Amino acid sequence: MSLSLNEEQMMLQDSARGFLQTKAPVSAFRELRDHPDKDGFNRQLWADMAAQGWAGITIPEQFGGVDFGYTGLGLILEEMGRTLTVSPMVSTVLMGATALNLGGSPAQKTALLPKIATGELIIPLALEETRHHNPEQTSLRATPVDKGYCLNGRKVFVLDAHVADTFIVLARTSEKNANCTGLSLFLVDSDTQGVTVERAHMLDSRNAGAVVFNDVTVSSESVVGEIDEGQELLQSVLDVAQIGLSAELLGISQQVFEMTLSYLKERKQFGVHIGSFQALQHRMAQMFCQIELCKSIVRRALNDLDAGHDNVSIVASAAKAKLCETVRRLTNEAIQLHGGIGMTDEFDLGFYIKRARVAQQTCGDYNYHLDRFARLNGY
Amino acid sequence: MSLSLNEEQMMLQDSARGFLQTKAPVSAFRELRDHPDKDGFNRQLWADMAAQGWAGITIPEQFGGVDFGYTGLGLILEEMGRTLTVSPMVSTVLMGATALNLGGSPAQKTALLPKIATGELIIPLALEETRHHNPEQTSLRATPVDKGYCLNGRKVFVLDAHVADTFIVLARTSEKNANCTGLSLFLVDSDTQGVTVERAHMLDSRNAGAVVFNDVTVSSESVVGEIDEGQELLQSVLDVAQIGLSAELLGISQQVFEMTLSYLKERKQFGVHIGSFQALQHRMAQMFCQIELCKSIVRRALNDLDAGHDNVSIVASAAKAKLCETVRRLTNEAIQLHGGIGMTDEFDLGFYIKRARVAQQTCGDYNYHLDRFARLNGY
Amino acid sequence: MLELDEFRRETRHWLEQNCPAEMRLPIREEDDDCWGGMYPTFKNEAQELWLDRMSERGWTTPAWPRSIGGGGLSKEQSEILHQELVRIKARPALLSFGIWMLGPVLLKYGSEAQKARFLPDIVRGKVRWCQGYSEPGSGSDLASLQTRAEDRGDHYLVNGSKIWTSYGDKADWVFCLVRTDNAAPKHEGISFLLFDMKSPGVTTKPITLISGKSPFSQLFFDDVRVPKENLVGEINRGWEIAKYLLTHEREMIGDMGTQSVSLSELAKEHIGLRNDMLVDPILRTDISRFTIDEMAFSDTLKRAADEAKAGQEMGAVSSMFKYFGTELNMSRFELMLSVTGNYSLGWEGEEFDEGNLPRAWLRSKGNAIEGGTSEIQLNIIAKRVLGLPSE
Amino acid sequence: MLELDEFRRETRHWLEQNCPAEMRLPIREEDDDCWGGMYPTFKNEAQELWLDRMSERGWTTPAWPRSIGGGGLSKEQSEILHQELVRIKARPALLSFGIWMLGPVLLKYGSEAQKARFLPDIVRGKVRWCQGYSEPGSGSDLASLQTRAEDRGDHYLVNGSKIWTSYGDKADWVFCLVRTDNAAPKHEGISFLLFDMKSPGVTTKPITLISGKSPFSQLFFDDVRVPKENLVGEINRGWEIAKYLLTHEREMIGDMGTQSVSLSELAKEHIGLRNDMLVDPILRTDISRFTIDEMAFSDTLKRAADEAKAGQEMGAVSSMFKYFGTELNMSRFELMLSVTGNYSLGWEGEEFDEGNLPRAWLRSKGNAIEGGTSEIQLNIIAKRVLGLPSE
Repeated sequence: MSLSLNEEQMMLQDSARGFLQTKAPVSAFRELRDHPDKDGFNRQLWADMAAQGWAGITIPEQFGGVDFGYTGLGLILEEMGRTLTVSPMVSTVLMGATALNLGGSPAQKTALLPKIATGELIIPLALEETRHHNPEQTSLRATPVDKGYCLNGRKVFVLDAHVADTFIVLARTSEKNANCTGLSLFLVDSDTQGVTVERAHMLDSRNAGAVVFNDVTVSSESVVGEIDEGQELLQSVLDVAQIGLSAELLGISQQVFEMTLSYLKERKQFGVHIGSFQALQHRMAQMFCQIELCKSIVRRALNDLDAGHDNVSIVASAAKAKLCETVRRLTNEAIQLHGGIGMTDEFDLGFYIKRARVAQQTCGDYNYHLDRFARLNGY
Repeated sequence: MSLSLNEEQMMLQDSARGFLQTKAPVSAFRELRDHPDKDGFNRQLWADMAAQGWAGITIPEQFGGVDFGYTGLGLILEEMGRTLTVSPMVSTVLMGATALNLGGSPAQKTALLPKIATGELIIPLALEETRHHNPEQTSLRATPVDKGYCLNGRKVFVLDAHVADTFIVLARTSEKNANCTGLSLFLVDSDTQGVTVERAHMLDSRNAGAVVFNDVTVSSESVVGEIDEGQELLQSVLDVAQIGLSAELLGISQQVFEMTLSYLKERKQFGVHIGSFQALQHRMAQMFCQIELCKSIVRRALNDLDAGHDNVSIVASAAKAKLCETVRRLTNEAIQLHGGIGMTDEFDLGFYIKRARVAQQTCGDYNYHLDRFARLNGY
Repeated sequence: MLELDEFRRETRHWLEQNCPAEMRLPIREEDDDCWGGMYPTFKNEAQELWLDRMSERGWTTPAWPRSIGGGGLSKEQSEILHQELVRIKARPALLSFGIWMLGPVLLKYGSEAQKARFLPDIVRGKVRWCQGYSEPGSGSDLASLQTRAEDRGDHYLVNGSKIWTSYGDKADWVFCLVRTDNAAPKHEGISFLLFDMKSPGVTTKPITLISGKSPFSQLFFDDVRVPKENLVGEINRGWEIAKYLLTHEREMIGDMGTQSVSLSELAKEHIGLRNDMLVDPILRTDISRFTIDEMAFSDTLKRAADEAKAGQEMGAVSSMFKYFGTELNMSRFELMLSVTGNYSLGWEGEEFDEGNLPRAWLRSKGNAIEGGTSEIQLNIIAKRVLGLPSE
Repeated sequence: MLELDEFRRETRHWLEQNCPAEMRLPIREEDDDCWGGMYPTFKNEAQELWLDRMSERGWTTPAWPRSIGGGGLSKEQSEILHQELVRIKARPALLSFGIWMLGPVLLKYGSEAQKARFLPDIVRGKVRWCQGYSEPGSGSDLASLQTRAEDRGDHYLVNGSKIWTSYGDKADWVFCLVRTDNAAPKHEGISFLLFDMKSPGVTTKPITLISGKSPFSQLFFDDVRVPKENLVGEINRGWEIAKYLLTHEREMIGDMGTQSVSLSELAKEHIGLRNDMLVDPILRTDISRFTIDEMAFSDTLKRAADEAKAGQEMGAVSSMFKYFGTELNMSRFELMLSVTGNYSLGWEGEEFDEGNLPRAWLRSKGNAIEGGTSEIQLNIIAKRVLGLPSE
């Protein structure tokens, strides 16, 4: 499989870039941040994005999607990183739809995937419980009751929590032992009795929140995948999530780099353009190389997903770690090279740093993935 | 206690520098390397150094030393790092004498310390058994026999092995348990029956070798410190060793930095001095800061030794780690900034890199000490 | 020595009698700080009392001469006073750019009349000063400043704008670098002026940072009339004063590197141990590396002080401290974020302590810019200390 | 497609018939490499036979035209030949700077007479070439070269010295940059000459590196007479050829970053695991970081190739690859030393494999210098790709 884009993919990239820069530029994000409403995202914009086929980009045609593959999804996320577009794309398309695609029963797929594809259904994963990503330590309990399960516990950092229609909830259904991981995934509608959502205000001004499950009863049909065997499905979903987030971080990295490059070419000090200082040139050249490496590893990871390779966990952690490392260096350097103006809220640079930080942390940060990479490689 | 040098210490520093640059400059080292003899160091020079009081610098006056303290020893080692002077200073004064000073019986001190102070006795530690510093895993066995012990095993990377008069050998005397570490230190003369020395040719052209102990019998009076309780004494000796090696690495760092700085001021390319390139200036300025930090931590560690502080293990590992990190960066940068000439054997730079590498590795490398630092701090 | 012991005893006694109990509690909120000024807002009586008592003795400025209200203490006595204040955990009686920045300038460059007029009010916190240095567009090239002061016979007419002025909206007076000769080389046409922020034509606009609200303002000067007697030092020789102040500022900012929350303790609490090692091995390594650098840096501060005492100068100390101190501070915040994980992503709400940590992290990014960028410090070290050429 | 399949079948068959078994064993020692030359030393018959058979078909230079003895293969066919050679683990029949460097230059810039005279001998390994580029004192500023070639009517008289010439002491001929116009701007007075190393006035001196013996020599030219027909391209236009060759060289050196001993396997063996993790947690992290970079770099090589095929140029590929490939190679050796610990300190003796590892580590330090320093590559990226100004 080639690591260059084919014609169809290049067309998608162009059209995504055109769409976002017209309909959802950074100024739209600023507007949203400065005038927060109850939704925290633009429903009309999301409907337009769905109409472009983006909400169903990875969903098979039989379930109403366009089945364009992960590379397509990655290209859209990359462009959204450039414009900081707020939408349920990460929570619902990258994660929710992937969980159903990979683990849903035929009935679940038939019921839910078409609604995702039209943009009607917001369906995030409710995963985290503590300050550090660690799904294996899940303690939210689902205990068997008559014809179903009863959930008790609290999830934090749930993306799009307060606008979600349905949650895919990670729960402990038995103790971990040699034969099973003891984890399971459940579909829980947000209006089910006992579900309470607490909206949180995050660094990147996006939607997230805590969800409390208090004696929440769901039917046996709500289980996604096998009971007690949720870990493997979850890891596959998370691998896709890592790679998608890496694509978004790639978009952020490129945008931040280009902003800095332009600034270095415009800004004069001591009578010359600051971009003529060799110390700054070398730093920019090194960052350029890093971005090229990032492009390649993200492209390759998306390729591997599309090809259904089985080593994808290793590549997913490699990509996330590499992108976290690069975007951190890049955003720090970008502020430093911009000087005072980069520190002001009037200038857009701060938005990228904030969004990058949240995306870095989502589903495991640099340290988590570097450690996981070693673990998966057996050392 | 002040971190600046007092007048006595400054005088020692000046006189050490003068002595070494006259009697043992780098050219002497080159001569020794190019015309290796059976000793591998200059006995006359060593006698002269002893006559300066250096061999007894930390030895109490009652045992024939000058009792100048660890700061004095550090200053000499630093200057020796600048000139790459080969002598038994590290093996015998920094390590052997320290072991006897801290753990020797009155009889052992009376018998051996005066001979060290005069330069007559070469007495290295025989410590390592594998490729990585790990005294706790010692497997050379000393088993009790009539009125003494019988040693069997092999030590590697023993400094000055083939010219040693006596070894201080780390041996396992019982299994490690809650009450004891099971390690002990023994004095073993090199001409004892069953001792075989294999000289090795090292990267830094200094003396080291393997020592095989084959049914070597020693008396009970040969135990240094308490039987089975050697670990604590050993750690104190190693703390001193780390700090002394850090001082030597500091001398190397400064010399390498100064050589590079001179080169940048002399060498012209593209019609200008290469030292005028801003990218190189910033790298030099950063390294300058690192060297200042190194000076401080070495000075402080020596101070703490002289003051008898009890947190000295933490400082010792901190100093060794910091110096290893800095000297590695510095030597790599020095070659890069010198260009091709730095790669040639004709130029002295390579000697410093090689010696630095060995000193970094001796008694635990960067990784070992960074890990130990965390361990000692309880995390 | 006996005299100093006596001084310590007396000082300790006086502080115990005069420092109100409330002024020995840790500083919790912004308004726990006392900045004085013409229209001061004291949080409570104790704050006002503490300022009055300390400034009456001149101990807000212990080393300044008695003649202008200072404490007139020797270096050793000042050090003892400092130690005794630390001992009882006393809050500073007064924070003031007048004390930190303008005072040293006036003592060195001011006329007798200026000293008599301005210094006593600084000592007593009666006038709050701000600094007019950077301009939009000047950045690291401070000497390229464009704010003009035209000679109009009995006064200067000032036009232009200053940026990054801390508490510009709360200050009574400003000390300010202005261009008084457009034809001269850029370093030779700069002068140092003082003027009242209530002068007609002065306006301020607050600056919001990526971390949220900030103490910074932009100042605008539109035909501001400044009496000629308010010129400090010689006309067109203000750059010398500016350099003097910059060195001073660098040292203050560089000091930030030595804060003392233990990262390893924080990590143990948030991340936990397994087999006595932090569960996150990468963080464990990063914390060790950072802590060693922090040790080496604080040893260097101490060594510099000890060597200065012994007459052995290190050279470019302030640039090195500014550069490395801010690097350390920024690393510390990066590590704090790693340690606290998702918690550090909260921006508002009690649950997240109103985003204090990520805000401080974002704010720290400015450290290597303000007070002379890291690049400027490295240039200074390369040129002044290492003597590298600038062809 | 059918044609290519047929070619593959035939090639495979021919190789199986013609590649001697000894030539399929891994290369162990220096003299397992075959460099040909006028006075060749073959280690064994198989080596000579293999060279003869391959060069007869022109397969030492598969893509060169048949007219001068090359293989005349298409790009696809060359690729297939390469794959089939890899499949049977065949050793290269011939190593040659003639093939890698001079050949492409002559094919592009040489006269018909020069092609006919020199290329067939290169294909067959009959003449061994070396390169005369760098000079003592020229360093990164290659165009500042001082070796002069004076026009003496029917010949040039060459005086000067070249350094860092690989196998200069073993070569039959040299291709060489010389200054033919002292008055012109430095890039415009350079020419490209070929001459016989046996010409009177040519001497060589081996260079010892910090890693020990090296293939490098310094060449000295003392009144060497070179016939005018040995000028390649136009007089004073040699810099264009030099740049062409440098790009070529960068790509070759950059490739080194993708070697494939697994560091983690080596570390497991030398350091061991505890709870399934490497006992040294810092090394574990460093290896992960390195391995990810290595993955990303090899993905980038592949992407560059794929994009080039698809007509999407990346820009300054060769500088990026040279820079990053050598960084990776140097990091790899640093890690190898950490993994092997004290073992890596041995310099001689069987026990230490004669110091192969530390010697290779030291040798790797030169990677970021030779073939254009890392600084030069970063300059190129900054200027040519990023378009940053050079005021």
